[in-house]
Amino acid sequence: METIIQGVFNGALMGCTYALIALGLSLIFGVMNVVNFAHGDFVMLSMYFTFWAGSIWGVDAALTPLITFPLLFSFGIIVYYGLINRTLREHYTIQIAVTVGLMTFLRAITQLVWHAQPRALPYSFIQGNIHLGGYVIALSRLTSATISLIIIAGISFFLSKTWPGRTIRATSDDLDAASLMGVDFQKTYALAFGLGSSLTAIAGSLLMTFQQVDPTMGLRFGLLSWCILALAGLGSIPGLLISGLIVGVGESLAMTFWDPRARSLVIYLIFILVLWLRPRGIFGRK
Amino acid sequence: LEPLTGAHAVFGTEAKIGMELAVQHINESGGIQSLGNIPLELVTEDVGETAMSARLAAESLISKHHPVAILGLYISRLTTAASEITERERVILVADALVDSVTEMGRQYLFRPAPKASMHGRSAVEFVLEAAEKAGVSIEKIAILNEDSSFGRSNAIGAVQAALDNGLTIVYQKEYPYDITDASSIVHGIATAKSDFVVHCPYFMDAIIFAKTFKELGKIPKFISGMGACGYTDPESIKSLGEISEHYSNTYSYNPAKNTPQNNKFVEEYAAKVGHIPTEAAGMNYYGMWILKEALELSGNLSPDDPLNPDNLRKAFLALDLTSGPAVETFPVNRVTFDGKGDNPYARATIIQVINGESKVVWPFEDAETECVFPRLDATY
Amino acid sequence: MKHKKDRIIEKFLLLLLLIFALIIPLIIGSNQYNVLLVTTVLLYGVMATSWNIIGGLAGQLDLASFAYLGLGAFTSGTLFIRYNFSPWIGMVIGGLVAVGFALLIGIPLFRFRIREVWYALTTCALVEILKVVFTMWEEVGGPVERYLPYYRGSLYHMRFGSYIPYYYLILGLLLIVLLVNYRITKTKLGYYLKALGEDEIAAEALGVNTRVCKLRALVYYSFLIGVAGGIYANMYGYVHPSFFNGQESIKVAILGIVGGRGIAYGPLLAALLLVGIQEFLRASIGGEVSGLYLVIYSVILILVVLFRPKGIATIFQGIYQKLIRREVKKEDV
Amino acid sequence: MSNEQILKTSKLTKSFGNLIAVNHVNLEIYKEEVVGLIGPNGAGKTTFFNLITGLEIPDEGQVVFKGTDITAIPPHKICQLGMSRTFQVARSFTEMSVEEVIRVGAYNRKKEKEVQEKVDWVIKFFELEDIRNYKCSDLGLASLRKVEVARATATEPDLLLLDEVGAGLTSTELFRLMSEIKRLNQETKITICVVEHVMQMVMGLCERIFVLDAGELIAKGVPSEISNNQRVIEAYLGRRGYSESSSAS
Amino acid sequence: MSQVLQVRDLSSGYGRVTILRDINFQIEEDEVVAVIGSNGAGKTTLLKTISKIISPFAGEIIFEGQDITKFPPHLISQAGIAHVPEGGKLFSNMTVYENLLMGTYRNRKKINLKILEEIYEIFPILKEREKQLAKTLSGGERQMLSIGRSLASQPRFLMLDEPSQGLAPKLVDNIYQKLSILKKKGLTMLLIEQNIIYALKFAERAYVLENGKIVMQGRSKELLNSEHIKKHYLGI
Ligand SMILES: Nc1ncnc2c1ncn2[C@@H]1O[C@H](COP(=O)(O)OP(=O)(O)OP(=O)(O)O)[C@@H](O)[C@H]1O
Ligand SMILES: Nc1ncnc2c1ncn2[C@@H]1O[C@H](COP(=O)(O)OP(=O)(O)OP(=O)(O)O)[C@@H](O)[C@H]1O
Ligand SMILES: [Mg+2]
Ligand SMILES: [Mg+2]
Repeated sequence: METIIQGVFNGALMGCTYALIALGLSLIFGVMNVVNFAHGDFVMLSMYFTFWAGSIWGVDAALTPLITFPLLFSFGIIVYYGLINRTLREHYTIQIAVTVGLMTFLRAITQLVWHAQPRALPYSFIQGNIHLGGYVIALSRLTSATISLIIIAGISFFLSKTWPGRTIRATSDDLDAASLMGVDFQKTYALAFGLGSSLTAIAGSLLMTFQQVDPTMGLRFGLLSWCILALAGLGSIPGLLISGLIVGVGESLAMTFWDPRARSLVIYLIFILVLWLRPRGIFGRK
Repeated sequence: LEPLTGAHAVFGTEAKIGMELAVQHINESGGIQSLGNIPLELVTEDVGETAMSARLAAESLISKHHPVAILGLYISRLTTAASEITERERVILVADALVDSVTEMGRQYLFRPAPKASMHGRSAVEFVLEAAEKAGVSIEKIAILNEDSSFGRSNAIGAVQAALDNGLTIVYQKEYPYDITDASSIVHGIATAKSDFVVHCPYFMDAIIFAKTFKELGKIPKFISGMGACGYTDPESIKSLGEISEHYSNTYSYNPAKNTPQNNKFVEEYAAKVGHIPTEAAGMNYYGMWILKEALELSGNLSPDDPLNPDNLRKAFLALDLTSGPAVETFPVNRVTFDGKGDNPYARATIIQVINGESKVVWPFEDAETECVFPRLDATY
Repeated sequence: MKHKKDRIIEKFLLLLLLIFALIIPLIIGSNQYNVLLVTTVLLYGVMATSWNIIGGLAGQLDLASFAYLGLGAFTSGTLFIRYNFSPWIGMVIGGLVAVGFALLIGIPLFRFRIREVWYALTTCALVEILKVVFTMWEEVGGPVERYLPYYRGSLYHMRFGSYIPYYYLILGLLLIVLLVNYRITKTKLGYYLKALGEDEIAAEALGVNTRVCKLRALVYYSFLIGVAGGIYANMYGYVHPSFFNGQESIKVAILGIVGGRGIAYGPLLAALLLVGIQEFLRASIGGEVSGLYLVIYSVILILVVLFRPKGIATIFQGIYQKLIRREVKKEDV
Repeated sequence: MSNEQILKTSKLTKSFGNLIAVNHVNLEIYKEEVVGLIGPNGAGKTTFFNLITGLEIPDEGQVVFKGTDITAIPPHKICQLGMSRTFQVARSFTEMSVEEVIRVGAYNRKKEKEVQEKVDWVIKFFELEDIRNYKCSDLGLASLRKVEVARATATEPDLLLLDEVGAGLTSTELFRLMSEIKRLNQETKITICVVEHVMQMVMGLCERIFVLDAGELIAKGVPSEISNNQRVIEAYLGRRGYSESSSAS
Repeated sequence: MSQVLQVRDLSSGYGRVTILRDINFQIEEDEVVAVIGSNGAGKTTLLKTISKIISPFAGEIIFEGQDITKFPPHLISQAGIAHVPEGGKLFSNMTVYENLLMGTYRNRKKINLKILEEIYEIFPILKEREKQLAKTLSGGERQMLSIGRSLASQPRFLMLDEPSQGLAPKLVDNIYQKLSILKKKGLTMLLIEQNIIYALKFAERAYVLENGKIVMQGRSKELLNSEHIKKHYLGI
């Protein structure tokens, strides 16, 4: 029993960060319907940028978003105008082909720059643990989860209460109508893509406080965030969070009680089942 | 032939530098004397990360350069794949892959100087037992962890054997994928099973994760003994982990601290070139190259008319019995011979422990560089 | 209506290509590396051309090709290791196992109308699932490689001392796959697939049973790749869960897309060009700077996709048509 | 027109959320006749077609086609039973040629060997020889509509449903299409049901007309009855405004 | 009176299909002009082309003396043209208030929420539904919201695409009553309507679009009495 609760705790904390990653994807897919296969590799890139900032300037992993957030944002904008923009009118498979190309590119370039060995940063100042009635909770996970929640709430606020956010939502509801209101959809798409990308910067730095990064881990994060998105359906941020928690907890319990390798199995099985039984996701609208 | 791209590129790159230095040193010392001082020439090719690419690379290298011998491949899967070609083409393969099965497939032209994986596992357990006895700590329960490659498994099998031989109780055993991203459930499991120590065969990334998780959750057993060459004590890991890496140990197929002229020279030049002391991959290939050199010398003496004939060279390898010279000076133990399978029966792993941010050889005690720290100072139960 | 002359020219060109393919090993046979390289390229050709049935014709973005390859390889390999089954039979059984699995997945998938991105992601996840399952399933897979018995040059055991026989084997399979593709496009199923690939609802209104058609496409596709898996296992001499490779499965689909969706020889062309380029780059600069060749390759891939979204095949179609037209004009004069 | 019913719906109902798109519609179509279905935008005509061709599943009610209950049967089976349709927003197979598209339809009834013959017949009938090798994406609106009718005809239906095939056509194009439809009905004895806003076409073509408004069947009868029906005038031909202005003028 | 909108030789369509052919017309200031025509005649296409949701194949569009033919869609609204699209096209997952707010987008920098009050005055029902998601509105409410949203941008020129479509007769009256308030305020409007009686009673002038071409034009009264209209549109 204790082990179960401990497992649920651990998983739930991870789940918050997963939800943050998926939120980025949700912005990209939900608004412009672009299937970004490289999203996981954006996370990977962010983790490398975190490593870079951390090792060159000695910035603590938890603080690197100050540097990596604008970096990833600009990267997202460049990718949007350079690649995605040109595929908007094409068949969706072309978008996939281009983003797969991007994925290969990112993998290759990180390998070229940072080599294949995994990289990690030393001790973050947010490490240690707290005891909570017999359960141990790692501070790094707790902080990550908290920051993820704050960011998710922040994005939620941004989307509902600010002009750019409202514009993004309006565009995702009806592109033509938004154009009629005077919305420049190119700019809005670029903003959504940039924002979706830069959220991975935060997630990346949080992950780097207790994980390492190597060039091949992108696809895993990519599939993971698609699973969460499928589970949540489009357009519901609380749904995204709950799905993130489900995936996190499922993963953690599978590792504790079954086999560490079964982790992804559980996620993918949930994913497929949800697609079969609730094609719109559990909380989705579209 | 080494993996220079893909997931294993880290080893391949280090190994390549080791080979380059060895070739440089051999040529500086006059090349192969028995063949009229001819120098060695090194050509490299990337074997990628799949068996398919490994074969392609082996075929390519052989058909382009017709080498006398091939070193490398590091990953056992790649080694096995490529060795089908080296067998067919009859090219000597000095392997640096440690998985037991590499030498169990009846390959005729394959030699592996380094200690095999199960030997690493055994050494990791035996080291803990000896150190515990020395420190007067009683130890009964063992937890065994390994990543799920054949290498990890070979190590674990060695450890299980050693544990059973020494009457230990295995209270926790887990095999996990190397790309695990969250170790807390396993760490909790170990703590719940109250195991006295852990022998663990990690890969790179998971070692870092485990070390951080042990520390973070504050559930640290009396000792965590790494087995298999990589993980806890690599320069990169130490850098990444900072002081968390303290007192972790690893088994090693190479002894960077061996105080011999040749080894010191190698370590020095390697460090100058790369920025850290040689890793195991570099070391294995350094002495591997020297062993190849000795075999060539011997072949030159044994069959002067056709020393480079693969069968003659093979004979030379089998006849080799080195107890001194540069090869032995850089080898973990002081004897290099090969049995019929291509293994070196005298090979054994050394244990390296991180002490004050540096990896020090601590076992076997007679060859130790410094005293080992046992049990861990930060053990919590 | 096509001119008779066109047909003759077409046939002549095809014959020329076939002869060329047949004599390649005679030209480069001394260099095993090159033979393996072209065999690898052909294998991707087989996979991408098979993919064309489900991905190009039926318009389902399937990312599970290596799942079927792996199943074929494991079936044939395991039968060989355990019962000394000849891979010639094993590979057919492997194909059938792949089909069984495809049906198991395809029936609910099509029933629940899972399409486009979600179909793609599901199939992508399938590969990973199989990888994990086979890693955990110690009796058949497990994390450790299982080696096939080593025979030197045994026809019965499909183990040869050279890559040339494998080359012809794969070439033969490629011809079969092309033929199957060709046959399908000329028959009811092909027309139905093409129609449902463009608009399922309109197709249904014309009496097309989309579910059954998609399933049939899936069956052909998985069977052909399953058979290829049998050869694959023998060529490499072992089986391992890493055969279930998600990244490479995506690559196969990309070849199909880049080649030109629905054009039977498009994926083959893409495989020849892109895999050829990739292997060439890897061989020529892979050893010097790690990762560089992949950078170049991915840039080429992106450029091709951006500037030829309808597929590489369209370039050749254009050239071909120009050539033919010139011929026709000459004739007219 | 015979007295044998080919299609009969009873209490057919479908709603989307609060909106009742089709509300308890009872109608019957007899063999070999040409009937019209008219009504204002959003009256539920397309939805009605969707219901009887299986694209939508009715909430309530029954569809009987040639004596078989086909309620909630999948579309391809209904087509195989002999009902075929076109779509209001042209759903064309853009990458396929005209001939290929018609072939897809023809396979519904014909075996591999006879199919080419059928395709040729349909192409000849609709005078599509000139464009038979064109890709659908290269066609103009008029040809596109014709190809849609042709491909539906190729399935050899007993009942053909045409959803606004005349929309957007010039008068000449419209008249040609009308005469083709008429000829089709006369030569092959296919029963045809058209949804159309172009009154010329409806009045000129149909023997009987049904009028839907807000999902309800408000009138049925021969053209002259319909154009004088007060409810129809109110609801469709010129609502309330019409009566006001006509009384004014 | 100055010309607000001038369209010259406009051709347009979807993909390669031409729908509109050589359209010419103009609208004067303070004028309400209707375009009528049967289903599928291309009326919606015309409005979409003016607001650049689709790009014209040929021709010119001049708004208040400025050539806007090459403008991207978002600049059309910036220029002062508002388009109430067919079927409303609301932001269905946003609230009524947010929809109206999106209407003020072009003035967002110097936003004056008083305009919303004015809109609520014209459409009091929207005030009541303020917090409701747009997708839960009834047909009439949707249409009002769509019009209100366009008004929020304080346009100088309003284009309406079948505001009465799909509405019950009572609601149609209601909508036209609201529209006449706007007309009285002096808003220049282009109205598209299938319901010819309403259109011709509301607008001062009208164009008749058939098969992508303007076949007739004139003052509403004249058109109402023309034989062509009577025969083809009124079924007399
Ligand atoms: N899938 C759907 N979901 C929600 N509402 C729908 C759906 N399909 C149709 N409707 C609504 O049902 C009503 C009837 O639509 P339908 O398309 O049947 O009308 P119609 O008579 O064909 O009109 P038109 O003459 O414009 O083609 C409309 O109000 C429409 O908005
Ligand atoms: N997105 C589209 N792609 C292709 N053709 C289209 C598209 N939208 C409309 N059409 C076609 O263009 C023609 C004109 O359509 P449009 O919507 O402009 O007519 P309308 O006069 O507004 O009719 P309605 O009274 O039904 O609103 C129609 O035949 C229609 O089928
Ligand atoms: Mg309709
Ligand atoms: Mg319209």
